[in-house]
Amino acid sequence: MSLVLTEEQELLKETAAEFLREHAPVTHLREFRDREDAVGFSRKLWKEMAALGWAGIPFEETFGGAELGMAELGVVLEECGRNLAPYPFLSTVVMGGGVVAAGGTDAQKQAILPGVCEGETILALAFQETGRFSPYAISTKAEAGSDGFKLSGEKVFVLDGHVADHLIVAARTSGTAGERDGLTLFLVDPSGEGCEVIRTNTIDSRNTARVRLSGVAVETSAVLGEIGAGADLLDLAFDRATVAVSAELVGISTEVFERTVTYLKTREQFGVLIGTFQALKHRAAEMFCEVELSQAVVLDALRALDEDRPGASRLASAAKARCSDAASLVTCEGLQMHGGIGMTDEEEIGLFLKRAKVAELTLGDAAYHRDRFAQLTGF
Amino acid sequence: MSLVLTEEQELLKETAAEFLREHAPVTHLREFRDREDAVGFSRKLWKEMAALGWAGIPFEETFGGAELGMAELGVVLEECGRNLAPYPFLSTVVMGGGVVAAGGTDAQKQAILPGVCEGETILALAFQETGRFSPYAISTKAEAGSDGFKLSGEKVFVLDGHVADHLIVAARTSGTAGERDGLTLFLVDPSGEGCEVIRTNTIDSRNTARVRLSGVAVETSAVLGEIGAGADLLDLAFDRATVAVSAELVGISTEVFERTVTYLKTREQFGVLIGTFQALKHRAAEMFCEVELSQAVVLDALRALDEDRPGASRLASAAKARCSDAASLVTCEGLQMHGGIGMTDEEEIGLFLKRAKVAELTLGDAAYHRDRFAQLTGF
Amino acid sequence: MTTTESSLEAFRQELSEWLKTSCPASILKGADAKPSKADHEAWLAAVAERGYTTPNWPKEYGGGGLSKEETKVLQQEVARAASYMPIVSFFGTAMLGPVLLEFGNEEQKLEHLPKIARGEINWCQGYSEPGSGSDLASLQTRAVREGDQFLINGSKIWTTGANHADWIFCLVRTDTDVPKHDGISFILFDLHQPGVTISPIQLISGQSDFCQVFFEDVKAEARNLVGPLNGGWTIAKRLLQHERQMLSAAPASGDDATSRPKKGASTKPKAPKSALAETARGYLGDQNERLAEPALRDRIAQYELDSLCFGLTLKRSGQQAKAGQGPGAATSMFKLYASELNKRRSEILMSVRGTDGLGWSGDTYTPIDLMETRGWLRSKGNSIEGGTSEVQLNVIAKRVLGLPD
Amino acid sequence: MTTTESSLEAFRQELSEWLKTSCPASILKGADAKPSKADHEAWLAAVAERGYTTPNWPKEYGGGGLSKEETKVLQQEVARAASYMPIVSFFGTAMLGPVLLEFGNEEQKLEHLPKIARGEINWCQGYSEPGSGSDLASLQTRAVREGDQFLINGSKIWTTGANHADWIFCLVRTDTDVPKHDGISFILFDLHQPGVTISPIQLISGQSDFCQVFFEDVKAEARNLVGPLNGGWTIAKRLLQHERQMLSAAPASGDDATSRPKKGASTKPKAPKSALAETARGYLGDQNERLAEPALRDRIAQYELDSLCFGLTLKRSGQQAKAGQGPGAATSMFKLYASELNKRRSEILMSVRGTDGLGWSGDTYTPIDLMETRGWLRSKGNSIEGGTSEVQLNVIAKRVLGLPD
Repeated sequence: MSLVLTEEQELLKETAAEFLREHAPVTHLREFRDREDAVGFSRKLWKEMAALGWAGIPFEETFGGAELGMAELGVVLEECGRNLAPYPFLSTVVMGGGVVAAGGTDAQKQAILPGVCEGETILALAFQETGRFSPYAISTKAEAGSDGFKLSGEKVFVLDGHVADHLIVAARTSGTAGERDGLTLFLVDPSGEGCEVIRTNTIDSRNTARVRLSGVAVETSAVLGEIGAGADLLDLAFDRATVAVSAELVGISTEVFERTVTYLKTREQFGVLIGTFQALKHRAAEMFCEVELSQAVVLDALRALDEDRPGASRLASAAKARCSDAASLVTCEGLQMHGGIGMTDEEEIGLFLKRAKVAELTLGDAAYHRDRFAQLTGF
Repeated sequence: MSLVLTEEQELLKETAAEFLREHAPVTHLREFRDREDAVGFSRKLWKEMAALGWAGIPFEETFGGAELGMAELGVVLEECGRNLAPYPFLSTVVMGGGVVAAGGTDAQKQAILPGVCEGETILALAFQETGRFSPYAISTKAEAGSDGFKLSGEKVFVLDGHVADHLIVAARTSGTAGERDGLTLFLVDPSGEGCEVIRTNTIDSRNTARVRLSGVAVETSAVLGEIGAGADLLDLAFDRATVAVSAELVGISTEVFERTVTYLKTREQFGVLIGTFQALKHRAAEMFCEVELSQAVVLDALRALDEDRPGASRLASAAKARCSDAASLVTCEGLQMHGGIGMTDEEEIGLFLKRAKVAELTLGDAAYHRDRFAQLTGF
Repeated sequence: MTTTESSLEAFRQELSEWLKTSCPASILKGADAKPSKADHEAWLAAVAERGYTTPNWPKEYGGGGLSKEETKVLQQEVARAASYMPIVSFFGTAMLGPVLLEFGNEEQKLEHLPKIARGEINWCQGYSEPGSGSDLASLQTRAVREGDQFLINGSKIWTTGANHADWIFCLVRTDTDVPKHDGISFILFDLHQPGVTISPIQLISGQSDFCQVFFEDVKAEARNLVGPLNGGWTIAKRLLQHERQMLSAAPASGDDATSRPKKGASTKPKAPKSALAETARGYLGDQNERLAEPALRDRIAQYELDSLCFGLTLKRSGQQAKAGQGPGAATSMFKLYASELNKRRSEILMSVRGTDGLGWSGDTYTPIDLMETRGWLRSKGNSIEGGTSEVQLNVIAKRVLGLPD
Repeated sequence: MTTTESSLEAFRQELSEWLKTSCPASILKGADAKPSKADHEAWLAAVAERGYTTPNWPKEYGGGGLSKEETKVLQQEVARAASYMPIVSFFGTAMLGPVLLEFGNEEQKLEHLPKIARGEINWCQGYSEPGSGSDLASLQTRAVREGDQFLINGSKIWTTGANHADWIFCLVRTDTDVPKHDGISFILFDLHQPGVTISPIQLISGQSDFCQVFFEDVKAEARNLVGPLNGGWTIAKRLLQHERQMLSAAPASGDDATSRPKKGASTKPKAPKSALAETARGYLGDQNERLAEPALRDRIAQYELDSLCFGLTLKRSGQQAKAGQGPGAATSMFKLYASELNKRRSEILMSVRGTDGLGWSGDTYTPIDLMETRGWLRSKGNSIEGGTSEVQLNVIAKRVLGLPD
C-alpha cells in the first residue's frame, strides 16, 4: 500500500499546479462570477485541460482516455481545490463518465466517452431529490411503454446540469423511495420535450441545476446498465465522487492552511507578528494535524478504489468525513485568523470557505459519512 | 426568578464552607480511604452536620427538619464538592428521605425522618440494575403473597447501601423492565433474611453497594407510596438528585478551576510563570465560561424544583449535562496544566477528577441528559 | 429623580392624552393603512419635540428628562396606543450621546445632543484602521492642529453605515512621541466636505454594512474635540464597553417556559419548543417521534442547552450587579459566548438544510433559505467585530482571572 | 552491509539449524508445558551469545552484526520456531545503546554495550526534575568534578523503573555560568551506592511505574561521561526524539481489512470490526441492528475514523522518509496525536461502561473493568510524559510551520 506519489504522479501534480496557477487561479473563478457567466467556467480552458489528458484520465484508450485511475484524478482535483478551479471533473469525468464507462453498452460508450475525453461533452448525473443526500431516496418514476419509458419527477442539486449535453437520470422502474432495488439510469437529452433545466446559483459561484421531468420520453436504448439495477452503478459513482470531492477538500484545506500560516508570519498587531501569539500557534499546529490526516486518508482511499479493495467504501466514507471536518475547521480558523479582512469579498479566504461548505454538503456531510463508516465497520 | 443567594443562603454558604474546610477537607477523605474505613466517612461528623440542620434541610419541622428547599441543599452540596466531603446527602437526604417525605405514610415518616434529621439514620435507594442509568429498566420482582411481598433481584451502584439502615427498593409488582407503570417502592431491612449487601469500592473512595434480594419477605406496611405508582416517586427523586449532584459538580469545577488558576500564577517553567503562556490563558478563560454557565443553570434548576415549575425536569437535565461536561473539562484541563505532579496520588487534583467522573455517571451522564432535555423540549 | 406612584399615574394620564392628539391615525395601533412618509415624519417630530426619542436625557439637551420609571411608563403607553415608536440613529443615541453626556463640555452638549435626539444628524464611528484591528490603540490617522482646526489625514475601516452618515466621531492620533495610548484624541467632524472618500466594503455574505473611509486634509473644528487633547483613549474604552454589551445579547433560544411559573397549569405542561429543532423537523422529519437524525439532534440539544445556560448567566450577572455582589462575569465573556453561540447556530442550520442551504441567489431557493445562508456567512464576523474572540479571551485571562502578562 | 538473496537463504538455513539445537524444547512453538525459569535463562543466554538480543549492533559490542534483511530473517525464523524471543531492558537496547553507538567512545562501548545485550544491567533514565518538567534544560542536578570522579547532588523525577534498575544514564549540570543548554552533561553511574534514595511515586491510577530519585554526594566515574563535558544537550535531544517516536504508535484501531486486498474475496466482504464498538455492544446492545446509543456510536465512529487516518499518516510519513520526499510530518505530531487518541479511547470506554466502570478494587467488578478503569486514569498522563502536548504543539509551530518566537 503506497501512500506516496509515483514519479509520474509527481509530474502530473507539478503540471496541474503550474497550469491551474497560470490559467485558473482564484481570480479566474471570481471573473466568471462577477460577469454572471452563463456557463461558469471557460469551455476553451476545459478543452485545454482535456488536451493535457485530464478529462480522459480514467477512461480506456479506445475512447481517447489515458487509462489511469482515481489516484491520478485525485492529484488533479487537489490542485483544483487549491485554486478553486470550477471545472466539471466531478460531474463529467467521475460521475457521469464513470457511470457510462462502467454500465454503458459499447455503442453508448462510443457515443459519449470520446467527447468527454476531448472536453467537448459535459455530463450530469441527476439523482438527488431533496436537500439531504440519501442515496436511494428516489421517487422519480420511469413508466415503461411499448417503445421506451416516460420519466417524471424533479431533481435538485444536479452538478453542472445547466450546461450538460447529456443528463443521466436515476429513476424508479419499480419499488418505492428508499429501496435499493428498482432503480434504473437513463440517458436523457436535456433539450428534449418535457425536460426543464433550471440553473441555480450556489455560494461557491459554481452552477448546479434543478431538473423537472414531465413525462420525458426516452427510448429503450437510453437505458444505461441493467433495468432495476441502477443502484450498482450509483454506488460506484458515489464512492468515487465522494473520494474525488475529498481530494478537492484536501486541496482547499492545504491551501488555506498555508495561506493562514503565511499571514501569521506577516501580519503585525501590538507591535509583533501575530504568529508569535502562542494561542494562535497551538491552533495552527492542531490544524496542521488535521490537514496531515486528511491527506493520508485521501491518498489511501483513492488507491483503494483503483485496487478495488473490499474496504474501499468504508475508506471513502472515512475520507469524506475527515476531509469535510478538516476543511470546515481550517477555513473557519483561517478566516478568523485573517480578522476583518477575512470577512471581505476582496480577500480570497471567503471564497474557499464557501466552496468548502458546498463540497462538505455534496454527497453527504461528515455526519452522514461517519454513520456510514460505522455501519460498514459493523456497528 | 432570582439567581443570587438570599442573605440566609449566603450565611449558610459561609458556614458550610468554614465547617467543611475545617472538619472535612480533602485530606479527610484521603484518611478514610487510606485506612480502608468500613464506613467511608465519620458518623460523628455527620451527626454534627445534622446538628447544624443540614441533614434536615428539606424536611418538615414536625420531624426535626428545617423546612427549607433544594436551593439550600444546593448551597451545602456545592461546598461538599469543593471539599470532596463524602457525606450521605444524596442517598439519605435527597433520594431516600425525599421519597419517604413525598410518598410515606405518617407512620413511615415518623419512623424514619427524625432519625435522618438527627444524622442517625442512613437511607439508600436501590433502583439501578445495570451499569447504565435507565430509570424504569427494573426487573426486580415483588411477588404478592397473603401477608406481604417477596422481593427478588439484584441492584447495583446503591449509594451508601453498605451502611444504610433502611433500603428503599424499587421492584416490579407488574409489567416488564422498561415500563413506567408497575413499579413499587419497598422499605427493606438490609439485615433481613435473603438480603445480601455487598460493599463495593469506587474510584472516588466512596462506597456503594450491590444488593442481592433472594425472596426477601416484606410486610404490606413496607410499601412506600402507591402500589404500581412507584415511578412517580422515583421521578421526583431522580430530578432532585440530578440537580443535587450537579450542584456538587459545580463545587468541584469551581474549586479545581480556582486551584488551577492559582497554579498558573505560581508554577515557573522556561524562566516565567506558566500563566503567562497565551495558549493556557485562553484555555483558562474558556474554562471560566463553562464554570459560569454551570453555576447559573444549577441555581435556576434548584429554584425551579422548589417552585415546582413546569419546566423543572428539563432544567434538571440541562444542569446535569452542562455541569458534567464542565467538570470533565475542568478536571482534565486542571490535571494537564498541573503536569506530572497532577498525575500523582499525592496531589489532590486526581481525587477531584475521580469524584467528578463518578458524579458525571451518577443518574445519567451528559449524553443521557442532553437526550432527555431534547425530548422535554419536543424534539 | 424619584417618582411616586401617584405622580407616575398622572404622567400616564397625561401621556395618554398627548398620544391621542399627537400620534397620526395611520400609526395608531390596529390602523389598516400603512403610514405615509409624512405621517411618519409628523410622528417623529411629535416624539422628538418632547425629547422622547432619548427619554432619559436631560431636557436642556433635547431629551425627555424622564426617570427610569417614567421611561417605562412611556414605553408601555406608546406600545399600547401606537404601532411603533420612531427611532433615531443608534450611533447617536446609544454611542455618542452617552459619551457627550459624560465627557463633553456644555457647548458640545448643547450643539450636538438636540440634533441627535431629533434625528437630524446620522453619526458613524471612526475606530478601526487597516493596520489596527485588535490593536486599536496603534491607530495612525493623524490630526494636526492648525489654528482653530485640526487637519486630518488617514483612513478608517469597518465604519458601519459611513455611506449614510453625516458626521463621524473619530479616534485620531494627536501625539506621536508618547506611548501609543497617550497620544489619541476623540474628535467629531462633518463628513460632507472635500477630502472625505467613503467606499463600502463588500463582505463574503454579499452585504456591505461596513465602509472604508479615507481622509485627505479633512478639517475638524477644535471645539469639537471631546475630552482633553490626547485623552481620547479613556473615552474609547468606555465606548468599547458599550459596544461589547450590545453584542452580548443571548441568541434566540427555544423558549422561556422554564422562566415563567404558570399557576394552574396542567401537570403535564406542553413541551417548550426549540425554533432550531422545529426548523430541522421540517427538513428531516421524525423517527419514533424524535427528530430523525440523532447526531444532529444531539448538536441542537447542546446548542439549546448552552443557549439556555448562557441566558441564565446573563440574568444572574445582572442580578449580581444589582445586589452589589461583585462584578459578576465580565462583559468580555458575554461578547465571546454570544458570538460563538450564534456562529454555532448558523452552522447547525447549514447542516440541517443540506444542499438547500447552498443557494446564493435566484428563485430556485426560498427567500428564507437565502437569508439564512447569507446569515451564516455574516455570522463568521461575529467573533471578529467589536473585539475578536481572542481579544475577549485575553481580557478575561487578564482582568477576571488575573493571569500575569 | 548488503546481502544477496542466496546468502540470505544460507543464513536462514543456518539459523534454522541453530534454533533446533539452541532453543529449549519447552520454548519451541506448540510446546505444551510452560517454560521453566532455567529454560528461559538458557534461551536468553543462547540468543545473547550470538548477539541476537541486539541483532543489528556490531558484533564487537555484543550485537549480532546483522543487516536489516538478516534481522528480518532472524525475526521470521524465531517466530516460526519459538514461542517467543527473549527481550532485555528497553532502556538499554532502545535508548542508551543507540546513544552510546553514536556518541560514546570505544572504551564506553566496549564496557557497556555487551552488558546491555546480555541483559546483565538494567538501565533507567534520569531526565526530568521536580522543577524541570516541560523546561527540561533548566535541570539543577549538579555534577562537580573531583579527581577521576564527579560528585552528584540533586534529584530526578518520573524515572521509570528506577526501583528495578542497576545503573542510570543521567543529565546533570556541569556548568552554571553559561546559558542553560550549554552547561549540561550526559553521564552514567551505578545506582547501587550510598547516597542514592529511590522512592516510587504513586499515581492516580494506583500504579507506581515512576520513581523520584535523590542523589547525595553520589559518585560517577569521569570515564562514564558520554560525549564532551557540557555537550549533553545534543544527546538529550536525540534521546527525546527516540522517546517521542516510541510513544507515537497508533492505538488499537478496528481492523486492517482495508489495508489487505483479499484476492477472490466475496463481493460483500465481512464487515471489519471495531474493538471499541464490540465492547460497547456488550454493554449497550443493539437497536435496529445498530449500536443502541447514537451519540455514543458517533463518538466511537469518530475515534475509529481518526485512528484509521492517523495510522495511515504514520505509514505515509514512513514511506515519505524512505522515498526521500522530505521529512513528512513531525514526530511531535505523532506523539501529540497518539496521546490524545488514547485519552479519547479511554474516555469513550468510561462512557460505555457507565457505573460498571467506576470500580477501584474488589471482586464486585470484573478484572477487565478494573483494568480499563485504571487504564483510563493512567491515560491522563499520556499527554504529559515524554513532552506535554503543549510542548509538542510548540515544536510543531516552530519547527514544522516556522512560526516566529
